[in-house]
Amino acid sequence: MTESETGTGAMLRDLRDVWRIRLLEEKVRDLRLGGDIVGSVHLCIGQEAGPVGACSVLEPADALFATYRGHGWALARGVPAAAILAELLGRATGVNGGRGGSAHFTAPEYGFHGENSIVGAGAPLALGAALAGRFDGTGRVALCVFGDGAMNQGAVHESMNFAAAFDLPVVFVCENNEYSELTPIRDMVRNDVLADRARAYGMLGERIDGNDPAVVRDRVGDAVQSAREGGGPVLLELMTARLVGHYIGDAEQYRQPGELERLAENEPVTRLQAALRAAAVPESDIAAAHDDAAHEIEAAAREAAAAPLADAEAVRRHVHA
Amino acid sequence: MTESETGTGAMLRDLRDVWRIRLLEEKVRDLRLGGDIVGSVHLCIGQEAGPVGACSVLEPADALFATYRGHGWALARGVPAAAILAELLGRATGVNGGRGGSAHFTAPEYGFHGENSIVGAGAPLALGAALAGRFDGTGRVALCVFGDGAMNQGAVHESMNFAAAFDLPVVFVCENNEYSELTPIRDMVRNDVLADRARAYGMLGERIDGNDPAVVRDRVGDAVQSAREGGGPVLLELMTARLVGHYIGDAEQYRQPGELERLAENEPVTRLQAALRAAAVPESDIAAAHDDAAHEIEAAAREAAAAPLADAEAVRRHVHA
Amino acid sequence: MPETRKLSYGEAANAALRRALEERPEVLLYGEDVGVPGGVFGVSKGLRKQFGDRVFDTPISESAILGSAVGAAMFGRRPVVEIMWTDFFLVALDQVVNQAANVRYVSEGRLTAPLTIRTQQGTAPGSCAQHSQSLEAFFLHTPGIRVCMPVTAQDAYDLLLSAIGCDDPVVVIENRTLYHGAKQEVSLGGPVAPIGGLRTRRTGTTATVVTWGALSLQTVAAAETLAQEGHDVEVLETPWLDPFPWDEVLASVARTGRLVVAHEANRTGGFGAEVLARVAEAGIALAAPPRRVAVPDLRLPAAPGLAAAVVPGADQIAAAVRQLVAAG
Amino acid sequence: MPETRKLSYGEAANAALRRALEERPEVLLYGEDVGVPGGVFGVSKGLRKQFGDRVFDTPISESAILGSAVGAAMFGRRPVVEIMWTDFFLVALDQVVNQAANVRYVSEGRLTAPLTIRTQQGTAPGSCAQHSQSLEAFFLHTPGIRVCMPVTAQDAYDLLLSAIGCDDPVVVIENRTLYHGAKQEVSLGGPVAPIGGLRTRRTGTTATVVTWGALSLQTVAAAETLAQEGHDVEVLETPWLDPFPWDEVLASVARTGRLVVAHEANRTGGFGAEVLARVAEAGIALAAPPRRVAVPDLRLPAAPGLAAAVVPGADQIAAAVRQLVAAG
Ligand SMILES: Cc1ncc(C[n+]2csc(CCOP(=O)(O)OP(=O)(O)O)c2C)c(N)n1
Ligand SMILES: Cc1ncc(C[n+]2csc(CCOP(=O)(O)OP(=O)(O)O)c2C)c(N)n1
Ligand SMILES: [Mg+2]
Ligand SMILES: [Mg+2]
Repeated sequence: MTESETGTGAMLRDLRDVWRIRLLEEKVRDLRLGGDIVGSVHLCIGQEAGPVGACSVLEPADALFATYRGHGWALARGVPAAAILAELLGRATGVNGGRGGSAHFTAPEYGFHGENSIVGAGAPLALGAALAGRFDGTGRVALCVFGDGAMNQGAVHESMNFAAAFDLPVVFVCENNEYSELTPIRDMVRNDVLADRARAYGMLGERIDGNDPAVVRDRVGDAVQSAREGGGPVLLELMTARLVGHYIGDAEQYRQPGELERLAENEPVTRLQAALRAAAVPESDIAAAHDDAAHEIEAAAREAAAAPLADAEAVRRHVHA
Repeated sequence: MTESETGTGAMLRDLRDVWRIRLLEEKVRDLRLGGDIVGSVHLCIGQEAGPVGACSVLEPADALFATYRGHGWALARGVPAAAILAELLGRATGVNGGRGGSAHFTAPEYGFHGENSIVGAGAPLALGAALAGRFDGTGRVALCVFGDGAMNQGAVHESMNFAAAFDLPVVFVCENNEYSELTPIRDMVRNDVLADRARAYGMLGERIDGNDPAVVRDRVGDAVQSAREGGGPVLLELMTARLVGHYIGDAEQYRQPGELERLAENEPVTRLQAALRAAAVPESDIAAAHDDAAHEIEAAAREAAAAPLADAEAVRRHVHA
Repeated sequence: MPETRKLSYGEAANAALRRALEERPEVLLYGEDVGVPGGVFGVSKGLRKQFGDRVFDTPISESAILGSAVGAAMFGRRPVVEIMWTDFFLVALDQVVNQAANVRYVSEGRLTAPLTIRTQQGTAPGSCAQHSQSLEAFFLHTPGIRVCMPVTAQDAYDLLLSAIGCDDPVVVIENRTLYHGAKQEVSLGGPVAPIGGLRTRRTGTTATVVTWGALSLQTVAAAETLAQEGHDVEVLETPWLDPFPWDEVLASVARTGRLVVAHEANRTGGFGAEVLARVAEAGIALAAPPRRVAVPDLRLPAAPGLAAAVVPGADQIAAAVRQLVAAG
Repeated sequence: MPETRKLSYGEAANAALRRALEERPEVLLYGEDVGVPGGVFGVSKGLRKQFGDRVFDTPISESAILGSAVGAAMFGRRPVVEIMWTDFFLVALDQVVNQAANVRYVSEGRLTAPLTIRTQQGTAPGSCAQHSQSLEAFFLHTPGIRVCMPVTAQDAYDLLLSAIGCDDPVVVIENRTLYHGAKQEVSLGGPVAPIGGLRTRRTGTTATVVTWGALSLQTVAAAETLAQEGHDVEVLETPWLDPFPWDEVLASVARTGRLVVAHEANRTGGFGAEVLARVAEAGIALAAPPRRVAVPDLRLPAAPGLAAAVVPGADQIAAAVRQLVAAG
């Protein structure tokens, strides 16, 4: 591997990519608080390392299924920020012309096969993407993302067993941010190491540091490779945290004293910047990672805001073939 | 313990109780083949040790949830054979006046809280029975029975986690007869030791000999006691086999050569009789275990057949309060 | 001793839950985020603190939530559980349709399932297709299940208590756009009514408009506009959909000779069809063909501008009445 | 090259599956016991042997079955999956209503979900309440889903092929009492029709009877009886319920001036209501109020004697027509 893949070059790229998501989400938050975006919005601030690390090992033909907390996954997968913001703003240029909104958009042309607003419901869909790959010669791997709380949903269980029984190339990525909406996951399970559940299905499961893009890249990379080579599914539990509410407006009364401070020390931007500084990377490079991202997001926001609203004339189309 | 609880006395009683179920089911088969009973019927011939052993440790206030393959569980729980047969024959004296039929009858007054014809659907109900017991002072334990195939159903997963998270006194009894309808369970899972799944939920799981009533009594007894004392749920996997088709009429093409012969050696009647003979119990006692059961079932069949058909006048009652 | 307080719809529901928990030790209250957080819409706020273990949070396991409530109800409890959005019923509808609905019937009344399922539904700006459906028709096609849709704060209180008191499984369909609306005078502590009934929002002779859910408010607004045009419309709101007040509805339609049904569910197969069908079966002579005002047969788009183009409001309801009047 | 063979309904469905698998490499066929055992009703017999891995058994995991089919369809496959009983949809309806139905709409047609879901439903002697429901109304209230109910062996072949060829998600609702009936002449190998259409079982001027599912056969029998009494009934069978042949049905009712709808689903909220509603909305003048023949609003009891008291047949259909004629 070259230095740019493993060393400070990779870290700088990761930092930029983390910033891209962070700034996109901050922009979304501003637009939501300002009333330009309406409705329920779920930000992934603090959880950016997962999408950044995981999407870097996916091939174009691979499939990615995310949740309502999916803006970051879409962006990391290559969906343009302007198209995402336009979607949330209900513009004609939104990825789905405003039909999907914040929580249910899809961009298959970028290998992003959709957010899903039903907890756990993406897992069965991912099985199908993997199954199709068995017949279409693409060698497709399906990456399926969901939260800690989703592990208690029947559909996720059925999907893990189904994938394992049939050796389907599915990588299950559980983003464990320790909360399901307003409820701590530890109160909803006896054993809160969710990766342990993989054994029930006879597949590999691993809990990893989900706030380090390099760790995520490495472990997801191995899982994707193993799945692609016929090893079947893998479950990865990415330990992470959202630094914001479940949705915009969440009063976050469930937080422990000092919790947000503790989380702030471990969040991806802080950690990457500290690591880069420890490696004596120039401050200007560190700043550039932010500024490049900021430039992109600002431009995207302008582009999205300038786009026309979605055309209500066409609203009845595409119900059927 | 007295000899009658542990020694040949208990074995003789178990043999009689196994025969009661066996002969009930043979009677049902005859009536079905003769056209007196109509519709789909699922026999538990070969699986009698489970209900015989498990029901012997339940208290009257405990709850029992079974499946469509539930005649044996109902009988072992104390539902009179005549009421079961009458139900299958559509008689007014059937446990549910013919409304439930073979696959969906319920007899709460005997602590039998119903068969269920939706795979896995009894597990959530059992949670509720256990939950109610937490508030009503009964110390109720809920015993929930389902098959190997049901382990892959979402509702069962949700129920195991729910019970474990809240320490609910539920004993999950998985009757692993190695087939789900016409499909071998081993082809539908990667790890076919289903008891291993308990660990995913942080609860105890054990695979046991499900064809020996004494083993079942012992292990279910411990599980019930632990649950009653606040230890939470347990999963027991009872290894057993049905000696007949999934339903009456099943051509059983999925059987391997020699399979039925092998199973016959291990079925409860054969094993209990051999053990009794090895313990030098007189043949007359062994025969009496059969004859007592046969006498009961024959009388029950006569009683059921003599009962009036269910009254169609009342068919619209009880939809609502 | 009845007292009157100013409460929002959500607060009124909270008051009903509190009263039920106080008066009936057999009531349990649970669901996702229902306990410690007090509900994502705040409806169960403070109840965990007051009632302890009888109020609790659950895993995201709708089958377990619903099924455990059915089971607990079979054993003498009166569980009140929440399905956060009606759309989420679809991962666990079995426990309602195949389980709860059958308990009483199959056991010939020896077992019952007096559970209450609170949910909320409907369109709201920005909600996606998976969070916008109105699915009352599914429950109304399931014999054995009772269904209501509170609209006022008083409803939110009264209907919920009636539901909890009912010995059948009841689905109480609230509406998230109403939870935090203006406070209204709510009479608390009075006798709990049996389920059923209707509310005549306005009497009139020109036409009968039957409506339920949040669209009731739009219907009243439409009726006011129409009144200024000289059309006196009878607005029958049916907070209880099962049992449905057929006698009253048919009598009104017979009187006015014109019928509009307005609901937020998709048109085809919505419960509006049942209302039109019963009126037709009753042989009531109409001055003009009846009309339905409903969401057209599509998935609901998230963008407010798109949704506004397909979700009916007062204008569409008024227009439907005007067309009826013009037609005969 | 079309050929004609004598096949049962189940065999005809088998022939359709075989042809689809032969002609379209993108077809996959799976479900519980569908592969090696050939289906619990024998409908997929021999196909695993012939087509290998494209035909397979699954765990008892309806969410995984349906969802994987939606996902595979999004990626160019044409999965044909089985839900063994329509009642079992209820553990996994989310994957139909919240997932499959939204794929095309939300993506503005860039993603599609051309899957076919085979199921079977209806009453049969001895079946319990959890195995007897007719739930077409649920799908017909779900925009984006197509629905058909084959009745003849030719239907079982034709409709299934049309469904597989359709670019929308289609639910094909078969009927287990028909699978092993008498063999009928079935024309195989002809062109695959687009979805939709109706079948006029009999023309007549006295009344229009609209019907679907197994009750069609009872309706034809009733019509024959009625013909002997001098009442010539027009029997419109609608094997396709979505799209529904509204124009033809409304035209027939306008001609005859009398309407009966017969279905095996529960009365309230059944799709019969939609037919009555559309006829009313169309302002068609009727000689007598329309009628529905349906299962009353109850759970279905298992005992054949009890079920027979509530499941309608030819007698009830004929009686409904006679009452219409008597009424005006
Ligand atoms: C089937 C279903 N049940 C409930 C909800 C409501 N809901 C939305 S997000 C959420 C919490 C999910 O928690 P988790 O899986 O940990 O994901 P996170 O939001 O933390 O990313 C819940 C309960 C839903 N959307 N779908
Ligand atoms: C949700 C659901 N899916 C499918 C079925 C059809 N079905 C009935 S029994 C059965 C097999 C169950 O196998 P298992 O759990 O091993 O129990 P067994 O019959 O062997 O006792 C199936 C698939 C059903 N009744 N319910
Ligand atoms: Mg979480
Ligand atoms: Mg089995």
